[in-house]
Amino acid sequence: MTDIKILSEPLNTEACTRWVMTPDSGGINVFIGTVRNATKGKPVVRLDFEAYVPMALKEMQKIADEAFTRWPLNKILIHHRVGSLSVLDIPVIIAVSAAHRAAAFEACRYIIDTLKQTVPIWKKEVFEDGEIWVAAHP
Amino acid sequence: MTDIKILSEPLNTEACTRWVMTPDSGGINVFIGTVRNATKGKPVVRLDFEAYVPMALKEMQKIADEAFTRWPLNKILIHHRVGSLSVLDIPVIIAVSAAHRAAAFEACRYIIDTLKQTVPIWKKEVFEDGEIWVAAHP
Amino acid sequence: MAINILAFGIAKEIIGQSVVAVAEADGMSVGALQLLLQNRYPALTRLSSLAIAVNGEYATAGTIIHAGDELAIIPPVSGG
Amino acid sequence: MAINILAFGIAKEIIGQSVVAVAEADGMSVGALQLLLQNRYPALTRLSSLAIAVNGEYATAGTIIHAGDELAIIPPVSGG
Repeated sequence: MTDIKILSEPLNTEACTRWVMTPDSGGINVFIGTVRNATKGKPVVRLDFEAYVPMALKEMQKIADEAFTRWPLNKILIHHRVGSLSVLDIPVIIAVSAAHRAAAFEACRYIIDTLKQTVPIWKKEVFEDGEIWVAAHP
Repeated sequence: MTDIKILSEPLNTEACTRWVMTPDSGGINVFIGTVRNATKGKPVVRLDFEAYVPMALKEMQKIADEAFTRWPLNKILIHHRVGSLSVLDIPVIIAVSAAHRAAAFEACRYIIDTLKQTVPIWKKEVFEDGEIWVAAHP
Repeated sequence: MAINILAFGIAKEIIGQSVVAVAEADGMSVGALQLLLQNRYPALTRLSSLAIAVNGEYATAGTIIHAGDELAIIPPVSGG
Repeated sequence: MAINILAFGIAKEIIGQSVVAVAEADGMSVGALQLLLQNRYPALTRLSSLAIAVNGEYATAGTIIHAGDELAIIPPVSGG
């Protein structure tokens, strides 16, 4: 079962974690992305996230489907936030439950790594003296 | 910085997650152990955990110290519960924050794997028709 | 009939708006559309990558575009 | 002087109490203590492992026990 959402409100770690828990799960792995105060030593004022929402949801669903074929999992949750985020805000939460912890760890890592490569979501880092779309240029 | 505890009250996922967040962290990985409803197909009524508390705390601190030498991490939290736990209860929460996600994932996995091998905590699985100390016999 | 193409992230900034109309897109291949866009907006050639999505799926260069398709310009993604 | 040894988990169940007194432990090696305990409680020999902690640290077989040490019998751990 999956819960995949793009939200403009703050993400809720506790609710996400609770949602993936099932009586037949022994291990839950959760990845929480947080906005860091600096990039390569340069202070970050905020991050602006935008998404091509219908396609981003489809791509996230594909990643979850692939994870279910690769590992014996119970539930997968992927919540991604859009809009303007400050330091310590949470852009992404991925939570995975499984009977055994190895599958939960590996699938969670696979999901965040793949999300960063394929899901049409973009972030702009805003500094005191300018801004940059992350990964846009070689 | 570490927060290492053995507790007899329910563990708090939200508080644990919040504690490891720091402004210079970009990724947090959290492992949550949960009591599964069956072992090898046999329904589990409850798990009873006991610890040699002072030694367990020392061994958990050693694991955290080792993780800090192996990966660039910001904070490590290890909370383990003792007493009688039911299905869906949480025996253990491990939370790790780092500037980059790879370190957080790898350290969190290392900590739970090593905890299960070295920390003097024991669990007894209680079934309808008997009980067994996990891993006690070959 | 012109086809509207959605633009996101830095592509939106380069183009200056979130939708760009391409008059000759119907029947064109995705590869040809990419060249046309790069010609019209040379700053797009400096991106690490430039994908086109057709109806919410990544399209290959040979994909033929039809009127009614939802098209989008996908600059390098950076979610998470 | 007898030394008290803490027992946990299945070791506590085998011994029947959470503390066992060993009269001759002072000056004994950890390896000798393990043999003594296995002799006194043969069910301990059927465990996957049996460690002894001295003052809250895993001890090797050659470690010498002194009066005043905190000793503990550590059957196979299963936390997490």
